[in-house]
Amino acid sequence: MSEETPLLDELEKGPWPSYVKEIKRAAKKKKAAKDLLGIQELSYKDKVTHWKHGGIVGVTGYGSGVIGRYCDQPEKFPDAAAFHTMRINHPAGWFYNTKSLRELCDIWEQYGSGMTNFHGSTGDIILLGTTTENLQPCFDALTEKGFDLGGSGSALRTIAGCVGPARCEWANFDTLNLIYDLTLEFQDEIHRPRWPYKFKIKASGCPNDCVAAIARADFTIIGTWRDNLRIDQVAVRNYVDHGFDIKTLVVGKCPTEALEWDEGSKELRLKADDCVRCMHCINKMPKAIRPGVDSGATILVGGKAPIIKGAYLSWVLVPFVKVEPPYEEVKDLLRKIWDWWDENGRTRERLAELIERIGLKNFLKDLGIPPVPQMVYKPRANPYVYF
Amino acid sequence: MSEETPLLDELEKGPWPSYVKEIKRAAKKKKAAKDLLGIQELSYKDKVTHWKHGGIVGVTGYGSGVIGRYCDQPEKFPDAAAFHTMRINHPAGWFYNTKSLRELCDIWEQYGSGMTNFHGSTGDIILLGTTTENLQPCFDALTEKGFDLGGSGSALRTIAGCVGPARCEWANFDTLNLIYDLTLEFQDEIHRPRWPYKFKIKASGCPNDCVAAIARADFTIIGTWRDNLRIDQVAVRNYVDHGFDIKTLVVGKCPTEALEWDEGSKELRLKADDCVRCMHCINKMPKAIRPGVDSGATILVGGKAPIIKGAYLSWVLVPFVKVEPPYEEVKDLLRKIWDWWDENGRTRERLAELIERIGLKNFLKDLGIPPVPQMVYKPRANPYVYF
Amino acid sequence: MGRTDIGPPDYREMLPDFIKKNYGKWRYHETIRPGVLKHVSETGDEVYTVRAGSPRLLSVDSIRDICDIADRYCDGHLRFTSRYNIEFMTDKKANVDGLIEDLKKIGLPVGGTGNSVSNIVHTQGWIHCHSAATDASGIVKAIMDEMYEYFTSMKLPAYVRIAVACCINMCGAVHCSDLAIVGVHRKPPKIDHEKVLAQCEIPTTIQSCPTGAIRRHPDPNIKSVVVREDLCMYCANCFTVCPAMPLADPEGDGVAIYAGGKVSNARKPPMFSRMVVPFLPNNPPRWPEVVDVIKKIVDVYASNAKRYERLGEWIERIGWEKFFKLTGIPFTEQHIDDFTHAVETYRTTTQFKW
Amino acid sequence: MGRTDIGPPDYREMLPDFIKKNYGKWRYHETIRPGVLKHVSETGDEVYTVRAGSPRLLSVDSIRDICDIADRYCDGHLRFTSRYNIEFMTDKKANVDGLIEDLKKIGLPVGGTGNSVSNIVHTQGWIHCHSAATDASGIVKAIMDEMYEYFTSMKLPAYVRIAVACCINMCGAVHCSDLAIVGVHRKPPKIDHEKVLAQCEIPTTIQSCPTGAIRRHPDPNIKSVVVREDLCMYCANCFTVCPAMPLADPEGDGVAIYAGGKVSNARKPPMFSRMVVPFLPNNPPRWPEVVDVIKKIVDVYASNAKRYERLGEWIERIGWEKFFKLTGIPFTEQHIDDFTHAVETYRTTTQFKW
Amino acid sequence: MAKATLGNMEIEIDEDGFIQEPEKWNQAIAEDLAKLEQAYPMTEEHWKVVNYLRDYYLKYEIAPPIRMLVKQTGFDLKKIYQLFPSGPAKGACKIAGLPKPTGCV
Amino acid sequence: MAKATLGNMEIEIDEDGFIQEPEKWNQAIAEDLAKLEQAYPMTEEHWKVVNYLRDYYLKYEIAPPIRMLVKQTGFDLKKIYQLFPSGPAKGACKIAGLPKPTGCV
Ligand code: SRM
Ligand code: SRM
Ligand code: SRM
Ligand code: SRM
Ligand code: SF4
Ligand code: SF4
Ligand code: SF4
Ligand code: SF4
Ligand code: SF4
Ligand code: SF4
Ligand code: SF4
Ligand code: SF4
Repeated sequence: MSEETPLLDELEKGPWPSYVKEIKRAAKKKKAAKDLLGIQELSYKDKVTHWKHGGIVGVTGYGSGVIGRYCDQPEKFPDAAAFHTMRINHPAGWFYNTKSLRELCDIWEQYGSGMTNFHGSTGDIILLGTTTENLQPCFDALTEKGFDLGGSGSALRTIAGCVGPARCEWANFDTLNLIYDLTLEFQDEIHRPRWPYKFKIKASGCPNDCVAAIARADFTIIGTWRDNLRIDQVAVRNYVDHGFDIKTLVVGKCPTEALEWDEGSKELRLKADDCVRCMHCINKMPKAIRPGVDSGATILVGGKAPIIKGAYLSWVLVPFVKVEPPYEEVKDLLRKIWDWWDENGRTRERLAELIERIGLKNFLKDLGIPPVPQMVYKPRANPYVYF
Repeated sequence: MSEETPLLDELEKGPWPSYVKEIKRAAKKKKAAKDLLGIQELSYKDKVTHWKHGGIVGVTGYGSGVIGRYCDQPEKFPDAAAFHTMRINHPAGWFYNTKSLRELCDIWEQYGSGMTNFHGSTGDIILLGTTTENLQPCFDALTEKGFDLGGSGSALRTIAGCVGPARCEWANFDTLNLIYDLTLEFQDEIHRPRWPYKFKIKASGCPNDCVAAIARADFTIIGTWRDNLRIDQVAVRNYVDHGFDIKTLVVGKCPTEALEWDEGSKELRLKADDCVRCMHCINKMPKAIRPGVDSGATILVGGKAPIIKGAYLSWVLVPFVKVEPPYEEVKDLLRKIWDWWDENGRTRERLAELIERIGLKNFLKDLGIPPVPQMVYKPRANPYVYF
Repeated sequence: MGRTDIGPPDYREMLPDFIKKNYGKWRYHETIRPGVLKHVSETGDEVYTVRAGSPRLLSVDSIRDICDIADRYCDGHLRFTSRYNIEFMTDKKANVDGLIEDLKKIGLPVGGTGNSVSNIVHTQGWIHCHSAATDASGIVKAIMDEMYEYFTSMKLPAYVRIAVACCINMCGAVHCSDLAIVGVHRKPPKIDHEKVLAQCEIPTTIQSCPTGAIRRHPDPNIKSVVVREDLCMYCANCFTVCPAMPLADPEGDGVAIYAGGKVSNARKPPMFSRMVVPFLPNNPPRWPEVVDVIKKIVDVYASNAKRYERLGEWIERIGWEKFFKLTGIPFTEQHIDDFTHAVETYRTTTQFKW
Repeated sequence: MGRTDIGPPDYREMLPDFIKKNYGKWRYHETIRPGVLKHVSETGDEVYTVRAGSPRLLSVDSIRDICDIADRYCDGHLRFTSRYNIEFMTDKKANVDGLIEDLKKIGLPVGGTGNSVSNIVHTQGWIHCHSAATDASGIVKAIMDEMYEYFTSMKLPAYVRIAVACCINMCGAVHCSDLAIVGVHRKPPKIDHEKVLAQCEIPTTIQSCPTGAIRRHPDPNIKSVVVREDLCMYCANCFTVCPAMPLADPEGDGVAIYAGGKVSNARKPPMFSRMVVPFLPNNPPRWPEVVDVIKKIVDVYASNAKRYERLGEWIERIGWEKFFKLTGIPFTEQHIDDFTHAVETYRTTTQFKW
Repeated sequence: MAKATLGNMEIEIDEDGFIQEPEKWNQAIAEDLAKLEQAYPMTEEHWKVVNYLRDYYLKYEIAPPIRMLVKQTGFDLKKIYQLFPSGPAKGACKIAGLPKPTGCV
Repeated sequence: MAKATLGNMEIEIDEDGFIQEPEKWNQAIAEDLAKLEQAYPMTEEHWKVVNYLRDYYLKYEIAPPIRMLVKQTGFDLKKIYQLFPSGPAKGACKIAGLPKPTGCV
């Protein structure tokens, strides 16, 4: 094959770090990466993908964790003819020590293309491109160093959470510990697909939702608090004295008009009942306003991308739950939901779609969860009611 | 039958005028009204209706205008065994002279039960309760005095409009003239059902929509203007000087923040581009603020009650149209819509349901109306696009 | 055979002269007291309108009484409003007091303007309709007796529009009212198999069901239909097209209450009303449970909403969870939508009140 | 065979000591310059985080370079963010400048904090996916080259989050981004009837179609399916379950652009992104048409929105009609929804701008 | 249920005169019904409409939409009202022995 | 397309070793496939799973959900992985001659 990549070369220019440079760097050592470059250049020329559909490969004892992939031009690109990816479950919070990272690099240099995604958009470390033969030895080497595969297929997917208490003042529960604990508890569900379709769990420590859990997880855990947010009036005054336009930028932007700025006493007043814990005032005045202390999480369900019935955002299922080890309440709820979904769901029917088909009311009834107005923006408008 | 009506008698008490008293008053002269009273008392006792389903009766040459009705206890209530209603097309704006009204009363005392609805909720005068035999002579007497039947069945229904220019300063077009003109133009469509289902037209002179057109008409005409609303600053100041809290009650309630109150110059400023003509500021300061002068109407389509697919509010089809005699633009559009609906609609499918089924996009294409963002609150979120 | 297709009388013949003269020339209006409007024309003319409540169901004799009053004060003209109220117009301010006096004599209250509870838009009910799951006029009377004070004053934060429909066909357009009472069934249709063939089009009947609950009778010899009762939500749409499938039932029938709708485009766009009470029994003649809920909501609204804030605008601002809390109305599974666009009502945010 | 089900490494082993010590004790933070956060603990400790952009596609050698830097300044620890950025943490303020200097040397820009354009969440594209209607990494690179200044500064009104997905499976969760680029097909699947039986489950294939466009082949001898092309909207869901139905096509494929989504619950609830451009051709290597639209929108937003107003919040405030006017992007029939909840997008009010 | 003598037969009808025993319908019954609906004597044109209605109903179990009736008979609505002054639903359908049109009235 | 010798027959397979000529499938082929999937020698228990998959597929044209497989064979998922270390999809379905499971991976 031609070694020239005039189209891709264009993407070496410009200030943003270039992925083309990365492939070229790997290509120096690994033929598979070199072929990857060639395939990509060909796609840029042809304007179509050159990867074939599907591929079902894996490691012994698991039904998931590897995405099989074959090139449609194996003769031209023999070293990337099989180019499977391995999804490696990341450590909670995506923290690493360099020792582990280097070990990972070494293994991947040995068994794979030397190319990675840090990270995949579910949160896994994606090791990009290896052969069927290398899968098992690579896996064995990885587990040796403490890494395991993440989820794929109709399984529980790798669970992700925000940086939380590790480096954020707003975490209402320990996101890292929770997702690590759940990940260990549900290894079987992650590695051995058994359900109608995929299932995703994500946890954010507060309503800022820094892992976009509400949009991307069937089961969404978002930190919140039950008491009132805490205001340090001295610190508030400090902001104002430094020219911060508190009326426009905070009071005026509170979605429920829960704040009042008393120009006279220079105090920020909270109508506690009206606060919906949106985080805005806290976000903008982190030195002066903090979440409450009776903290826990709201559990929402149903988030997903458009296939088949359209995209869903997760919606409130349990307004408040304490999130503390051993997290039995969360685990029980998960198991109940899985049973229900597995029992009622059609193939490739995500939780949200099933609930929509069968009715939220029936889902609640079957799960034994009492209906509360917090689950909906508003009651029904239509009169089509089952009694 | 027993003449006692202990349950209904309860409804003669209380300050609000009593419909029971009305029936009793009619019952003094008309046996049918007396039986009506008996039937109603029986329903109050049994907690079910005693009217049978349907009934198809009418006058010669018409397919609509009469609702046939039979009692399910004809032996008990022979004088209301047949108890049809006649829908009489009201004069535009529901204005009457007493001469006409008295003539109507005389006719109905002769041929009917002497009970009426002023008015039905579509807008007709409802003459409540007569026999099959009396229909034709009653109709003949009515037309003699200048009254005609309104619509029923799968026909164009009686068209209604707000009081408009007759007694309202905000009418952006002549609602009375328009609906009278359309009513005359479409007599055939009103009297001879021909479509998949009913079709309703309502016209309000401004966005206050005093005939609830947007909720109740397949074709909704609502007055609006294209230039800027007019502010009389002297009159504004007069409101403010009399203690009117213009900032809270007007500026603060403008949905698009289009108004600003300049405390210094005591002027109310309009960001004309941002005004969405909601009427609020005009409503609250009628002496100071008025609609613009380049007036016309927005045409919306699709309003209806819940059967079958759910309730719909009308939505914008034509953002602006001049509404001036001979109203050709409106009439052409109506005819085009009817043709399209008649051609594509299933039985008992209202316009909105058909458009939803076939797609607004296709409706626009077939009608030759270019898409504009004013038709939607927001563009699609899903990626399921036909090209 | 008489004339046909003459259409309604020309409205111009129905207008009093002082309206004709100022037609389209109105400059502004004031509400000089509850129920009395003053419209001022560019010509300088003034017209006074006295608005009177009406039971809508009127005997011809009462109409004649009304005509007498119009003859006395209004040059022999009058009009009705889109909410069944009767408007007496005069260009003489001096007539107003007499008008009100005379209306009182015939039992008609004056009011319904501005921030009041105006007349209730409603429908036939047991007075005339085969479809009715409740009565309309009786409920209206019972509610308006309680709302009387809100009709004759203007002390509410904003308009409160009430509507009653005796079945979910919703002839009263209750789907966009501040407060809506709607008759509902709670039992599936009872099919009279004998009559189906003679009275019903089977395909139409099957197609009429929004939930697909109706099938052909499994026995091909029986030309009729069957209903899957677990799919039936008692909408009665089948009954509308097939008289052999009645649903009315003394125990099953009653009313639901919806709230928070509006029609005007003022401030917020028009909104649908939403369920607040899924079911209350039919309790004629005065439906006390229904009246209580309506009173309760209006009172809580009156004492909590901001000025010029419609019921639905207020609820949207405070949130439905707070509405249920403040009114003490229980939230039930029926409140949760499960029809076509249900998913759009699910709360896809952590923003809510406790 | 190695061990199984050991799960990921314990995160506690991955935390630097100064994080462990202050775990859960953070008091507040400041952004001391673009790309540099300072977190202050209840214990009085301070931690500085330097955030660097990453192309996500990293060679192992580059990871080693990154490790070198972490060893030099960060006690041998680092983390990645939920948007692929790399965070270098140190408890020594003095380290910050050196860190930034060294990152520059290996070509990694510092920024992505606060009111910036952060890194683009994206997917595999032509690098690895059979489903791709466009490439991801190339578009990302082309856009970020243009957005560089917005990445390294914080001068936007609020966060601008961009995502790219190479097909409408939307692995990049573009459906809630401020700006979303998504690969789309525009031609129906080409069915390889020979292969359907061996490669596809026919019932699954039929069921996969959101619009019911797929039927069994009319010839019962041919065990395959046919597609009603007028019903097909090219979603490729059939291809996902049936490899014998590819859709990729150089002319048919390209990208659509969506805007105005958000995920956080701050101020407004999360929102979906909405279509702003239905189709732009694939024009590798730099997709200039796509980059132009993105630039245009960001610029218009930057100069028109209020402070702390996300793109979608801004559009909601000014109205979509004004958005189209300001950006000059044409409104087309494709913008009008016609899927399941389409009717909820119709404008049921007379409130709009000219 | 009331009975009427139509086509020399005792036959059940409802209050509006629609026959309740559809299987008994025949031409003689139709002619007698036509008398009540001012559509007598029945011409070829009358029969064209009635036959179309009847055939359509037997085939599809529903009455045709007016649009179809007009298209298929070639008669416009005015003409149909001339033939059946009480209209297609109350007049022609009744004569053709169809179930009483319901629904939206 | 590649060929393999399975059950003494030349048979087309895809890259993952799934047979592409489903009509040719027989027990010998299955046994040969089982060798490649560490499921050899095939016991009665193996056959129970394979036969269930195959019968289900022939009847419904789809592979059964895992839930059904577990219920109907009486084997829990752990057991199935013991029998077929590469799992029900890659292992058992391949041996049973089903199309390669697709979709969500
Ligand atoms: C007479 C009538 C029109 C007619 O043709 O009959 C009418 C007449 C006027 N309406 Fe209306 N409206 C009339 C039904 C309506 C309706 C329809 C309905 O109630 O079913 C609406 C929509 C209600 C809704 O949104 O659900 C309606 C929404 C308004 C509004 C907007 C109110 C709001 O803030 O939402 C105004 C403006 C205002 O009063 O501030 C208004 C204003 C007016 C004004 C002030 C217009 C004017 O300048 O003359 C008239 C006197 C108002 C008053 O009652 O104080 N009119 N008005 C109707 C009287 C009904 C009645 O007897 O109570
Ligand atoms: C008389 C009236 C109620 C009243 O007391 O005022 C009325 C009475 C009936 N309506 Fe209505 N509708 C009346 C205005 C309405 C309105 C309001 C309007 O027109 O502004 C609506 C809501 C708007 C709409 O059309 O969507 C309305 C929506 C319905 C529906 C549901 C239609 C839908 O598409 O959802 C039905 C059911 C049907 O058509 O089969 C219906 C059906 C009926 C029937 C014919 C019952 C039936 O199922 O066949 C009722 C006859 C009652 C009787 O025996 O007197 N009626 N109906 C109103 C007509 C009076 C008039 O001509 O002035
Ligand atoms: C590091 C990271 C979490 C992680 O576990 O990796 C993170 C970290 C912080 N986020 Fe975040 N957010 C991170 C992804 C997100 C996401 C998810 C995403 O972008 O896909 C969101 C939701 C975005 C959306 O709504 O579409 C997110 C919405 C926020 C918000 C709300 C912004 C808003 O007004 O809508 C805040 C509060 C603020 O900055 O005012 C916030 C605030 C913060 C703070 C200030 C929290 C704290 O006190 O430490 C952190 C530094 C913010 C900064 O970048 O200036 N973080 N944050 C993620 C960095 C991503 C990146 O590299 O750019
Ligand atoms: C690798 C990854 C993209 C990336 O480059 O980061 C990815 C890649 C694929 N996704 Fe995904 N998805 C990836 C995260 C997501 C996400 C984001 C998330 O998990 O937060 C989503 C949206 C959230 C959701 O699940 O709804 C996502 C929604 C989908 C969908 C649509 C699912 C739906 O219900 O709408 C499909 C289609 C399917 O399942 O058949 C899909 C299917 C696929 C497949 C397997 C293609 C297919 O049709 O079979 C892709 C394999 C690509 C390849 O060859 O490498 N992928 N996919 C992400 C996983 C990496 C990781 O493990 O960290
Ligand atoms: S989601 Fe909240 S707790 Fe988690 S990192 Fe973001 S701001 Fe902090
Ligand atoms: S957290 Fe949000 S809702 Fe609560 S007071 Fe602050 S800005 Fe208002
Ligand atoms: S709709 Fe407007 S023009 Fe008509 S009466 Fe009401 S306020 Fe006046
Ligand atoms: S009419 Fe409505 S939108 Fe326009 S300025 Fe007045 S209040 Fe604002
Ligand atoms: S609402 Fe129902 S019951 Fe009442 S009049 Fe209309 S159709 Fe009849
Ligand atoms: S009542 Fe409604 S849901 Fe029940 S069978 Fe009849 S049409 Fe269907
Ligand atoms: S978005 Fe589509 S093309 Fe891109 S990785 Fe996901 S499935 Fe593949
Ligand atoms: S591409 Fe989508 S719409 Fe077209 S046939 Fe396939 S599944 Fe159906």
